Amino acid sequence: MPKIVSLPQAVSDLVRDGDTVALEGFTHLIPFAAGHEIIRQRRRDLTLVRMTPDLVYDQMIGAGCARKLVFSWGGNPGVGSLHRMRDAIATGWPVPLELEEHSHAGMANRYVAGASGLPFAVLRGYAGTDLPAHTDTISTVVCPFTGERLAAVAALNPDVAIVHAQRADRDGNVQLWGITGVQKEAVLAADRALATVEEVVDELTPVPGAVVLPRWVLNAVAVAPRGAAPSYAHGYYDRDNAAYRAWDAISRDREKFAAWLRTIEENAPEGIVSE
Amino acid sequence: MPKIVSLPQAVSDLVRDGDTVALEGFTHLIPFAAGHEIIRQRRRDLTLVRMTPDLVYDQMIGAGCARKLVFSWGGNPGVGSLHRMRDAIATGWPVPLELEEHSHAGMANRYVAGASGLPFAVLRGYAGTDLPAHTDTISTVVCPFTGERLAAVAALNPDVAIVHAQRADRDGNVQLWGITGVQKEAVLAADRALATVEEVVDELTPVPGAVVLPRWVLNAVAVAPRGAAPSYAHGYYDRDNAAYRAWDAISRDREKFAAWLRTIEENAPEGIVSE
Amino acid sequence: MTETQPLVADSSGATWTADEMMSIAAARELRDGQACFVGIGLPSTAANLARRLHAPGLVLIYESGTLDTRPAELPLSIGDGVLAETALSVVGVPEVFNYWLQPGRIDVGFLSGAQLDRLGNINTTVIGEYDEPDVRLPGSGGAPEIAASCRQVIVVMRHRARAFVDQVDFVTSVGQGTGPGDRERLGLRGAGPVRVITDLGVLEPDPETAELVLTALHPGVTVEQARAETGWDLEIVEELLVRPRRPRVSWRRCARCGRWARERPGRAPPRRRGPAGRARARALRLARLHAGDVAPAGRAADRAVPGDPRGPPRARRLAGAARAVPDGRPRR
Amino acid sequence: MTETQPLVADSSGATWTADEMMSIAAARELRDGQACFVGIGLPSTAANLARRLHAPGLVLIYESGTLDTRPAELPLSIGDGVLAETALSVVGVPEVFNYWLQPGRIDVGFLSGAQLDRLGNINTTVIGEYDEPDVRLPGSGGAPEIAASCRQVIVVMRHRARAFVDQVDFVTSVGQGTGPGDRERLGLRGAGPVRVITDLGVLEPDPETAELVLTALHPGVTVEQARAETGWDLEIVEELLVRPRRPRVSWRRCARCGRWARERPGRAPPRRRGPAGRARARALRLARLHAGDVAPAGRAADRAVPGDPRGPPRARRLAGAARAVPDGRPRR
Repeated sequence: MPKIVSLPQAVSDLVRDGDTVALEGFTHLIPFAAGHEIIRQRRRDLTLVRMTPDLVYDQMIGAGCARKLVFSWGGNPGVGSLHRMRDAIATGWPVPLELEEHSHAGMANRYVAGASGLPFAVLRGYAGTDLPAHTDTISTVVCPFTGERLAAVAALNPDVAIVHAQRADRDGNVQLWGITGVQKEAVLAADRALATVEEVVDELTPVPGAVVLPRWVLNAVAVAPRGAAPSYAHGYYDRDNAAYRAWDAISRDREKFAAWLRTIEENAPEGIVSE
Repeated sequence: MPKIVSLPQAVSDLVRDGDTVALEGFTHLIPFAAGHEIIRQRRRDLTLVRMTPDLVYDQMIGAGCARKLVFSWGGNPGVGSLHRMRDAIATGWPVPLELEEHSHAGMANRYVAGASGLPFAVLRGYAGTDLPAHTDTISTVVCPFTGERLAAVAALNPDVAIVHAQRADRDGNVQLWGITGVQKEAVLAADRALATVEEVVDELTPVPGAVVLPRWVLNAVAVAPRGAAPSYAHGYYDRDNAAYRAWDAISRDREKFAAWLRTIEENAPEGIVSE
Repeated sequence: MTETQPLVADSSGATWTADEMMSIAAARELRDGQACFVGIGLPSTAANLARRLHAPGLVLIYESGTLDTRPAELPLSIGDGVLAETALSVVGVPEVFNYWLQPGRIDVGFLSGAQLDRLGNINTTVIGEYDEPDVRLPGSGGAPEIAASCRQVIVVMRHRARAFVDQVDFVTSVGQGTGPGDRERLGLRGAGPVRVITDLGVLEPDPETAELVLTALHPGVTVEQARAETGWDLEIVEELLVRPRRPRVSWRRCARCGRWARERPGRAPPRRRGPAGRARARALRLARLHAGDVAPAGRAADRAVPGDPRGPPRARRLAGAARAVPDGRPRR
Repeated sequence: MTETQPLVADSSGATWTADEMMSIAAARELRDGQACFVGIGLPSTAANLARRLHAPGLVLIYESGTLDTRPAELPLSIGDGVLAETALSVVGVPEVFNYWLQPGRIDVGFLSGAQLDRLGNINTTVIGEYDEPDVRLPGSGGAPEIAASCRQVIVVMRHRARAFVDQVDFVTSVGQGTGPGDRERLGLRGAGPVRVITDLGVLEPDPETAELVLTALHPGVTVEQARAETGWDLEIVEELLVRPRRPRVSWRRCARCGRWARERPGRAPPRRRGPAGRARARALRLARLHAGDVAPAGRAADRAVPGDPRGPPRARRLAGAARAVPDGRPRR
């Protein structure tokens, strides 16, 4: 059963060096606060899993948390490249970064298989592309009824999944809405799961299109106001597009990045240790 | 694009003798009005597909519409057996009935595969049971990553899917809520699809937990007030449990059933031909 | 299930039917915080009774897709509207099977059947040959995957010779399959049926042979009755339990949940018309039975016949089962 | 994409950027009632422009799971909140790929890339070797399955020699693969890229060889320019189209959608601060261009060079494409 704990406590309890960690949130509700807490706690040798490793993983990679990245699209949306990720791949700075690369459809189905307790998923994909030659979690299966050959991808079962949501109730049931991405699948596929939330409320009144993560599939819930910024939380705050653009200059330069990193390491935001 | 047409028109346009037809609705929103219209139009040699062939299929089987039943649980919930189905299996009255039998998980995944454009689905199921020996749409596949053997089921792609929903807008977008079952999968898996609705409204205001079937995956929408009775439509009317109990006596006796059938054939309900 | 003949009478003259006895026994199997996959009928009664009394945090999941539902009244079907209205979340049928049942997130599943055999295999498909059945039954429903994937399965069915057979005519849902180790060979990850609750007593698989043996009897039932209604040579455990007749109480605290249950001597159950009133009356009767049935020290008060210095065998076995801590995570 | 150098000037002196030319050309490819899988940037501009002008029933589907979304302003990312707010339905990412894209329900998908080769294969993964890349690109995203499963793919990218290469360094998304018939062998059910819209003109696969050939030029662009920016020996179709310079109009009815577009001579675009104001100004500019660009008889007004009695080849080819009636049903 999840407890509502502080974010530092939750990360300390759930994320260990060497873990496979998935921070999910597709363009929306990206768990930045949790990523920064992982940076502050100096976790190392993580395998970072995420469909769209954007700024949050660029930051964690630059901070030296990751030894491997499992992903399907790595960029700063609408701005350009992830320079810390590029630097780690090209020069091994600060540590070398291994890649395991899929398509969106492949990653989504890997989470579905993981959430479903299956070792693999079947999809129409990858045929004719160069990815299978470089990614050993892509294979094929033959349909036992039609003889057709289809792509197979290995299930993803992270050690820890972390998502951000709008709110939780006091029992630790979590509710999120808007673009809901693969958060449910990531949580259900993982061995341990943490949800950060904007707020805790007495009752989760139903919201159209909402996904509910029941308390018994979460190990911890932590309050992290604005915990998805600079991405957005539908109904709470908008995306900070300027911050995404500003990241380009910060991340291009190791020294500017180091300065940014010091501010993150030295200044935990107020909200994350209360309640 | 779907047109809002009368139910007789929709059934006439979309359901042909010999078709594979799925009427779905898991305990809720069972499309009885559409089933009765198929009886009235005397369709024959249908392959009827449904996870839980309850009264609606007992009626259609008794009326001689079906040559085959694809299903996972055939009973009158809380009451007992489906006597028309039993009679057709045991004595071939009024016509012999072939069976293709699955588990709920198998049927649900067959629809998922059909909706996904895949020829089969993988699940943990059937191992050690006697069903695979009798059902040739059950097989196995081996995981290319772990070597584990898992069950495979052939995709279900009905010629026609029919569902009942609470409401549609004037463009033919359909909204249903409460227990939503496999209706979305059945519609997406089928070549043609019909939704009957309680009412047409100007705007589909969002409802928590609602499934929306977009107009472009439906061939027709027909207004059928109380079209799910004696099952229920969440927010509109309750289940008529007395009718389920009463069906037991009607269906046990071929003559009583014949009398019931005459009332259905001779009396189309008022609402289904308007708008 | 309409059979309601009285089986037990207490000192006030109130009687309990076979179904009520089974519901109570099944409710006792559920612990707070567990997730339970509920079918309609007895399992639904048992699960809701447990949730209302000793296991308020019990998570009820119905195959219609309602997660953590808290109906105020007993639902009449697995798809009753009250289940959706009171659920934490309603998901589609594919999701309930694929994301919730299949990965092994459910602690307890209830099953029943037309036939059960000595190895706990269950038949809900046909009596006789598949292609020319003597009796055509409803079929699989969710049962095969409940039997495969729940951590534990509890079977609840009337104890009758025609149902408790040496070998089922058709294996719809796998118990211990062909014997010890077969579940592992088949890749079935749950433990299978760990308890069979009948109107005569309780059967459990022998740890060595996997064969169902008699481990408890309801009061007033004899070993001979149980043997006569069992289609195989029923073995009886050495420390056979007989459930005690329950004392009459006015106020009694439930030893498991700490709640007080009130029982006024001579007060008749409320009489109301309609199914809701009947359900309420029935719930009250069951609550009284539940409260009166629980002795201060809980299970340890079960009387072992003959005595065993290690305590009742059911308690020992349950201690083993409790090691599999339910936490909602999938097993791999 | 920040390159905004003027490419075309009309008689009022207003200029159109390369990106705007491409957006307009891409918008024209979309027909009312089609379902379009939209990526951010030019495709989103094009799709929203088409929906607001000649194709009000165009269904926009974003990979973030928003179905039939109708944003009043251009979204800034594929996951912009406005997409969820104005969508008919929002589904999860697994569902959008499995239920909506994979079965072939989408008529048109837009793609772009760092490299495109003569067979329409697209690279968004690496320039150079995979393990030691010269340039690491973002990777696949949704592109491989868009390329595989949409009925038609339209590629929109700047026409530069470094991008239009003989063979891509890495096949991220399959065009015609290794040549004619390869898509069928690979089991890819969509037609692949049927049109490549660049800032110089339009390329289409030759029906015989599957190689991309030049079928149209934007006004003011020469065949030599196009050849210089293409990394293979670019063939030119016999009936090469040159898009006409567009006349100036005050009021003009769009021949496709029947709507009137207003254009006041000499009126400057509204100047407002902030991205919303800029987006509005840009939308108006594009609407003017769209309206002014459409001659009364639609495509038939495209000037064929030299003339062909059968009419413009693009019209003929489109007639073929139109046979695949979009109806949202999966293909099998």
